[in-house]
Amino acid sequence: MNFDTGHIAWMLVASALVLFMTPGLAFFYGGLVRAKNVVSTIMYSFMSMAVVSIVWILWGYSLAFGDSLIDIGGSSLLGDFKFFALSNIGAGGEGIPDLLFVVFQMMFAIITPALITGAFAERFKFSTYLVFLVFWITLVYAPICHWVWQSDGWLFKRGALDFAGGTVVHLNAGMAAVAAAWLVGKRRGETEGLSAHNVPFVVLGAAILWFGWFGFNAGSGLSANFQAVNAFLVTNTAAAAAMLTWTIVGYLQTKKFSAVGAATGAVAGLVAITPASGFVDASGALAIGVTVALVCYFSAKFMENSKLDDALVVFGVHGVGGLWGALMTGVFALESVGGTKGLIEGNGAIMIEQIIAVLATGAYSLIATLIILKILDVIPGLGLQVAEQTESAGLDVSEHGERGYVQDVAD
Amino acid sequence: MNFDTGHIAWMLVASALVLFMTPGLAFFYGGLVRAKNVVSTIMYSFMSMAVVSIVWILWGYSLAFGDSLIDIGGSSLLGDFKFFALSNIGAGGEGIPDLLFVVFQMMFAIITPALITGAFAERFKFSTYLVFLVFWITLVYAPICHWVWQSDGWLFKRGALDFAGGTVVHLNAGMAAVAAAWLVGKRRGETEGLSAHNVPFVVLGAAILWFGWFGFNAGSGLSANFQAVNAFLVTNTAAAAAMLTWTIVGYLQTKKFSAVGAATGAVAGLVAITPASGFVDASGALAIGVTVALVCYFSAKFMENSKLDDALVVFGVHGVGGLWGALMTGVFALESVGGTKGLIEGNGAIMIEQIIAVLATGAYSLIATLIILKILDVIPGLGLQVAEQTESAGLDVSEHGERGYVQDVAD
Amino acid sequence: MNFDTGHIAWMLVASALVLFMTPGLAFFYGGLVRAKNVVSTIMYSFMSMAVVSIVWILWGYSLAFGDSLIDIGGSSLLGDFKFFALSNIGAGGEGIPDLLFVVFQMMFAIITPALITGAFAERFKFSTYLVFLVFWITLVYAPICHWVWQSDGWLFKRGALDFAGGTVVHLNAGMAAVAAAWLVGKRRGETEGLSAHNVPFVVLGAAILWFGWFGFNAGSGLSANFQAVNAFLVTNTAAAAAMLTWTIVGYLQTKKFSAVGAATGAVAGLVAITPASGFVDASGALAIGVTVALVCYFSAKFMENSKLDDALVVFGVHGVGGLWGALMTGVFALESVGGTKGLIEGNGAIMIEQIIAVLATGAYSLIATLIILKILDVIPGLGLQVAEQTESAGLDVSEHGERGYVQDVAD
Amino acid sequence: MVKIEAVIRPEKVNVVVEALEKVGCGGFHLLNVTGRGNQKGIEIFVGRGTSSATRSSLPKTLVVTVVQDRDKDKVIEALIDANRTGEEGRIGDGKIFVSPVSEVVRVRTGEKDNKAL
Amino acid sequence: MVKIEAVIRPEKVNVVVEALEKVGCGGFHLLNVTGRGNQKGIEIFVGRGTSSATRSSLPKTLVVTVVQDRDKDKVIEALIDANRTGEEGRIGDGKIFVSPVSEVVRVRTGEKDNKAL
Amino acid sequence: MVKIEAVIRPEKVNVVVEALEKVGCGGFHLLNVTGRGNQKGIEIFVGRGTSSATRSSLPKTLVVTVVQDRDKDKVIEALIDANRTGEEGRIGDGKIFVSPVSEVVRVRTGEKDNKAL
Ligand SMILES: Nc1ncnc2c1ncn2[C@@H]1O[C@H](COP(=O)(O)OP(=O)(O)O)[C@@H](O)[C@H]1O
Ligand SMILES: Nc1ncnc2c1ncn2[C@@H]1O[C@H](COP(=O)(O)OP(=O)(O)O)[C@@H](O)[C@H]1O
Ligand SMILES: Nc1ncnc2c1ncn2[C@@H]1O[C@H](COP(=O)(O)OP(=O)(O)O)[C@@H](O)[C@H]1O
Repeated sequence: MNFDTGHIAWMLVASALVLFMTPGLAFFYGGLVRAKNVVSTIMYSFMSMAVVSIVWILWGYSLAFGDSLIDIGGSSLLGDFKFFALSNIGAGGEGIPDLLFVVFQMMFAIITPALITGAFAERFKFSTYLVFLVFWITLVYAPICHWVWQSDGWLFKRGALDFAGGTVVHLNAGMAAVAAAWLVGKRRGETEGLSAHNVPFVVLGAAILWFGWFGFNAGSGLSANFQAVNAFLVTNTAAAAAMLTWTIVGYLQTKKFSAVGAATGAVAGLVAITPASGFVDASGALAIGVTVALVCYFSAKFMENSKLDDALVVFGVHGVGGLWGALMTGVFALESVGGTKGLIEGNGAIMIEQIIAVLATGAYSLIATLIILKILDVIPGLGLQVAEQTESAGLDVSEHGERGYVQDVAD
Repeated sequence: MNFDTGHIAWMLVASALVLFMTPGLAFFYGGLVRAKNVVSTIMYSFMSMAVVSIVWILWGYSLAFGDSLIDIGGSSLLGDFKFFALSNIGAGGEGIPDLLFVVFQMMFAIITPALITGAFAERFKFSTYLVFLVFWITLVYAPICHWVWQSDGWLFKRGALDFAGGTVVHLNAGMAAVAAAWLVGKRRGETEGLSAHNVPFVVLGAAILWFGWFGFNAGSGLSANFQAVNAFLVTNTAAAAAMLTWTIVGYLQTKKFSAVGAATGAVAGLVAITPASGFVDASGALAIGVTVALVCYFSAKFMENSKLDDALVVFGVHGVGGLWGALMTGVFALESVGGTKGLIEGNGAIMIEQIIAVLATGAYSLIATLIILKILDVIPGLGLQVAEQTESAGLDVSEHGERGYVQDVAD
Repeated sequence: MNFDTGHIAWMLVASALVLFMTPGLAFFYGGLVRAKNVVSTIMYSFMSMAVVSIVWILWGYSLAFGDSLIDIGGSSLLGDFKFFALSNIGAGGEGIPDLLFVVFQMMFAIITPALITGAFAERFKFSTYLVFLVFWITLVYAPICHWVWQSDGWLFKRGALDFAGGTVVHLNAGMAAVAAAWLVGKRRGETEGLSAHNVPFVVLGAAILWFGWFGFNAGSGLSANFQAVNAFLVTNTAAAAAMLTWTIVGYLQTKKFSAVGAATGAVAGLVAITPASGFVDASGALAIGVTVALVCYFSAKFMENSKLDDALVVFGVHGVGGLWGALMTGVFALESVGGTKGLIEGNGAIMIEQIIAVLATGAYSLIATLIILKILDVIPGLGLQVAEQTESAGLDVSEHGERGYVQDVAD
Repeated sequence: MVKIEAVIRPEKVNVVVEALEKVGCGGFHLLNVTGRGNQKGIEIFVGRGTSSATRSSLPKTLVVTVVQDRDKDKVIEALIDANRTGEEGRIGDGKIFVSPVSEVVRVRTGEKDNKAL
Repeated sequence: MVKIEAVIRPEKVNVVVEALEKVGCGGFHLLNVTGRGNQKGIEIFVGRGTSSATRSSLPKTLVVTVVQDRDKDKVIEALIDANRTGEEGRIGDGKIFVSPVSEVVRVRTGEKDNKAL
Repeated sequence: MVKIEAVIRPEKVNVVVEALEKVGCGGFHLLNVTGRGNQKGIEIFVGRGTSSATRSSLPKTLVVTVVQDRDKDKVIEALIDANRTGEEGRIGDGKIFVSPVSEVVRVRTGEKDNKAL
């Protein structure tokens, strides 16, 4: 027990910041949908705070960070129940209390499934969603988290780099989004030509995400030290570069400066820098920010005409952005920053690890999410998509008994 | 003068977080009222930041944390004027500067009267409210704060547990709300069937409250240490458990998942864990969260049909929740966490103290608030409820000369 | 390399807080304009986060804090390119890493031009604005920052006091606002009788600004120490005093309690305390808060009838408030707080320095901004004011291809 | 058949709706409008709470109901009763406009005219 | 000329707009209203998700188009087609009101009546 | 009595209100509508700023005033004057519809018809 009050102070704040990202996401997504689904969309994110907080301290943390439950040749696939209901976590720790690590990691587990909800917004049954949250954290998030971040985890052991969650959080959510959009099915009625119902909310959400992301990335070293400062800077730099790139590319293509585009660009930059934030410097961040904006912009454009109704482009932004970030981490990693050389410093081997990590986590997330949803779909009383009337009247009224906005008068 | 920069860093942030809760409350309450009163409702909370900040540094802090002015057998009832206008507060302190304690406590004094405003929303005269703020902080908040948190205070001396303000803040506000709703009278016109005019604002407010509450509770130990980490965790756990419970109970009763209900549940959980956050562990927090949601849900339901027009259910959430939290602190306190055994560890005596604290603070708050309001009611030029026309046109236009939302066109 | 984790923790948070102020400003300004320009107004602030973040790390920081490039008798007018693209900034530093200073200062550079945008809101061409941002940071902000805060800077050497940016940020933005309002020209059509289209957004913005301002001022000492605590307290005190004063004066004049007025008062108080926050105590803050509210209130009132269409009263609040704050810093500085005596402690000389600083920075900002804008006006393809049709349809639709709010139905 | 349109105070909506139902008029719709008549406008702040202007128009609600000719008078009476403030009435109590309707169709059934009401 | 006003379900707006254009009616405007008819109201929470009330009125959209007399019937038919739910229709499918218009002016050109449509 | 309804550009509201008052028409109400005529729609982004669609309808304002028959022409003229853009007019300048009103009642006093205007 050798605590540093400065580290504790920073990690308390970082945890609060990451928690705050989830309502930020609720507004980012909530602003993008039609007004009749704003409450529903916000609730998807908001409820993750309730459900995942409980699952995490009961068994989620243990599955993710416990000792090896399933072991293949010294590499672990899943944690055991050592920390079930926070047992065996005392008041000890190095630098910060172990309990603070539990808390910080909890905030990551909360936001990840919330990210997925953009894919099935405006049509997913809320009761099923509550059940989905429990299973998804247990069967998808916790294992992948274990692979990548637990010292026994098989990807961690191979040496894959993921500082703050490019694969664990973003690629994972992005692939789960594909599974969800696919199985849930398209929104009924005309969905072309829809635009964000509340642009200020979109920007508010993006701003809160940006603000909270400092905790996400600069907290991932668990210390108030130089690496945290660097992570803070590269986070801001990539967000800025991607936002600017997206805005300009959008302008070149449409002659307009879309605020939704700018916000999306910023988020794409934040996604891509996430795995890299402990390994690259500001020039790497610039490169990552500019390229991810290009890659995601054209992904998003391409997805518009796709058959998959990924309503809020979760795959296009978090899937593709997480993938790109994971690969670019391998490219731009600097020994002087995070202790590992990247491709530009001549270490080609790291790229293999990054590719393996991307393939393994992406495929697992896709398949496991498909299976979970398929099962939920056939369980009587559950099912994925709401009834047609519910959907056309808006989920707010039908599922939540509320209307987002009520005027006083002729109402 | 033996400062720890880590403690200072954390407490600066905690103070900022608690200050931020008050605008959070403004949005929570502001979203719940009718659109024609949104500015008025927001202003009640927002102005507390202006008025109480000044009162606190002039005399509020001194009355709350000064040496004993009124003393009964070694137990103090009120602070003296030793710290009037911050005199006698130098640059000293243990761990953190004494001045930082003044600041941190100020933020609590700001939000407490703002909580009350939910009871008389949509009808209380704003000019009277400004006067009320000054008297209430002076005559109600400062004394109760002194009893519970000053080392000479009579409840503190008896050993009552209130880590972050279950009695001082929430029960106090809840009982004052009863007094206010009663004396101000009901809103005129039909008030049944009213629903929140802006659900996103309600969630935004609740999210900011949750975020800020980490400062509220985890800051109340004044240190960046293990106790702060534990307080952080139990705060989050109780909020999550209560939110989930409220949502599910609401669903069982109505077949809908109310977002306003979820937000209210979260706040109820936060209220109840407040006094306990330095004394219980996560399992206590789970128990407190689940039970407070049940208790407050049915209180809120019961209050709907009550004669008291407690417009935004302040008594039901903060009064009942604060009471429940104070009692449960006595039940679930663990020696290993906060140094005091609770009922479950066999210490029945603590329950007596908790009950005394609840009765004393609740009764004093109720009676003193009644007296203050009665006097303000009869002073010529003041008075409590606005004129009928003012009320029916909405307080925004009549009292504030503003409309919350103005469309560009036919307006 | 002698880092203190507490200082680092605080400065990481302070940086995040200051960054968060810019979206806060976006909402403060966004709520004040007409609904048809809300996206445009928000985008002006939001895009500064993208553009200035990049400019700052490439050359802005170096021009501001590099060694002397232009030197007159040992006093420097501009930094050199030593830190171009963050070269020569290693992992060193005293207390905090030098890189963290780069980050913290970046956040100031982001918000300053965003402040200006209130002057030309509802009519400034967005493409020109992007170019303007680059030039203004390079040619106006960086030099003034160098003069006042770099140890070689000529105003710093003379001994002018500006703790957190009264001249560098606020007076600078306020004078640039005059230049911009003047050159861009008035909004077309009727602009009298316009009122804020979304008062809750105005309050939300002001609240975020207040919250973030704790980082702005209490972070400007770069340490988690007593001075930071004092800066935190005086910041809150001045904001509260100014908000209360503005509200009461407004009430005396109009018999209404304007929420927009309260928010503006709070901002005026925050502006004025900015330069003083490391030098005065709470009584100085009270005096500054009360007086700046009076001064700015009547400036704002006076500006209403002025020929200059400073749409959101940037000069009235930031220009006048920054000026007043800079002068009052000289008046109320206490040796015991910041090491420098002010006028009330008999040091008249400091007033001379404050006046020189105000005149020099104000005049330079006005003239340099005029020149930049004049050039941008005549460059083919750029130009300052949008076409009349664009303006009357609203900039949201015309420049950004978006509408702030879209209802589902007859839309 | 006639269309009866009444401009009323927004705060009266519930009372009016009840009055209409009591008099047997179960079909109507409501709109938010802003209007001006003898009652001019409301004072709203402009600037920063530093001065106020009388905005041109007041928020009003428009109640629209199409009724059979023979119900016209009792509906108008009900509307007057529900909207007049006090004995004397106050400026801004509203106005009622009646105009002819030549055809009504119920989409669901295709029923026409009086049957569709 | 006649004015055709149809109260429709908000979610039908796009379908109705297409139907109108198909039938050659290129001029119309739309309004948000709330209404009540046989279909009474929607359940909305009051309080804190603890109980719900049937709000008095439903969100509806009003489509207004002024057409030449000879186009009246085909427009009405198009509106019925676009709005009837299923074979049987459902309560709340809406109503159509037709009323006379005596004059139309196109502001741009000053053209009048049928030419202005 | 006649009802004059004009679909105008929202940005013209103030000008129109002034024009109406100048011509002695002190009673009217305004509504937000969206409409389509020769002027089709506005380009608005869909997706993430990656492509735009022409939304079906444009925001317009509907001005409604009921006037005595003899005032009809001067009100129409005033509306044309206030709304025509430039010499030639521009697409989207709006349209005016006139229809008969059979009865007017002032709620406050019970006054009828021309007296109630
Ligand atoms: N001639 C009119 N045409 C259309 N609407 C009108 C007319 N006159 C009044 N109104 C509407 O009726 C409302 C009430 O009218 P007002 O003249 O203020 O009432 P009162 O007759 O009681 O003084 C006005 O706000 C306006 O919306
Ligand atoms: N007499 C009426 N006058 C005005 N609007 C009406 C009238 N009757 C119905 N409406 C409008 O039409 C909508 C549909 O009417 P409703 O009676 O529910 O349909 P249905 O005839 O299919 O049962 C209502 O919500 C209301 O807005
Ligand atoms: N036949 C109509 N019925 C109802 N509203 C109409 C009709 N024609 C046009 N409008 C309304 O008038 C507005 C202006 O019409 P538009 O044809 O664009 O003008 P212009 O005749 O100057 O080209 C439209 O946006 C629509 O709201």
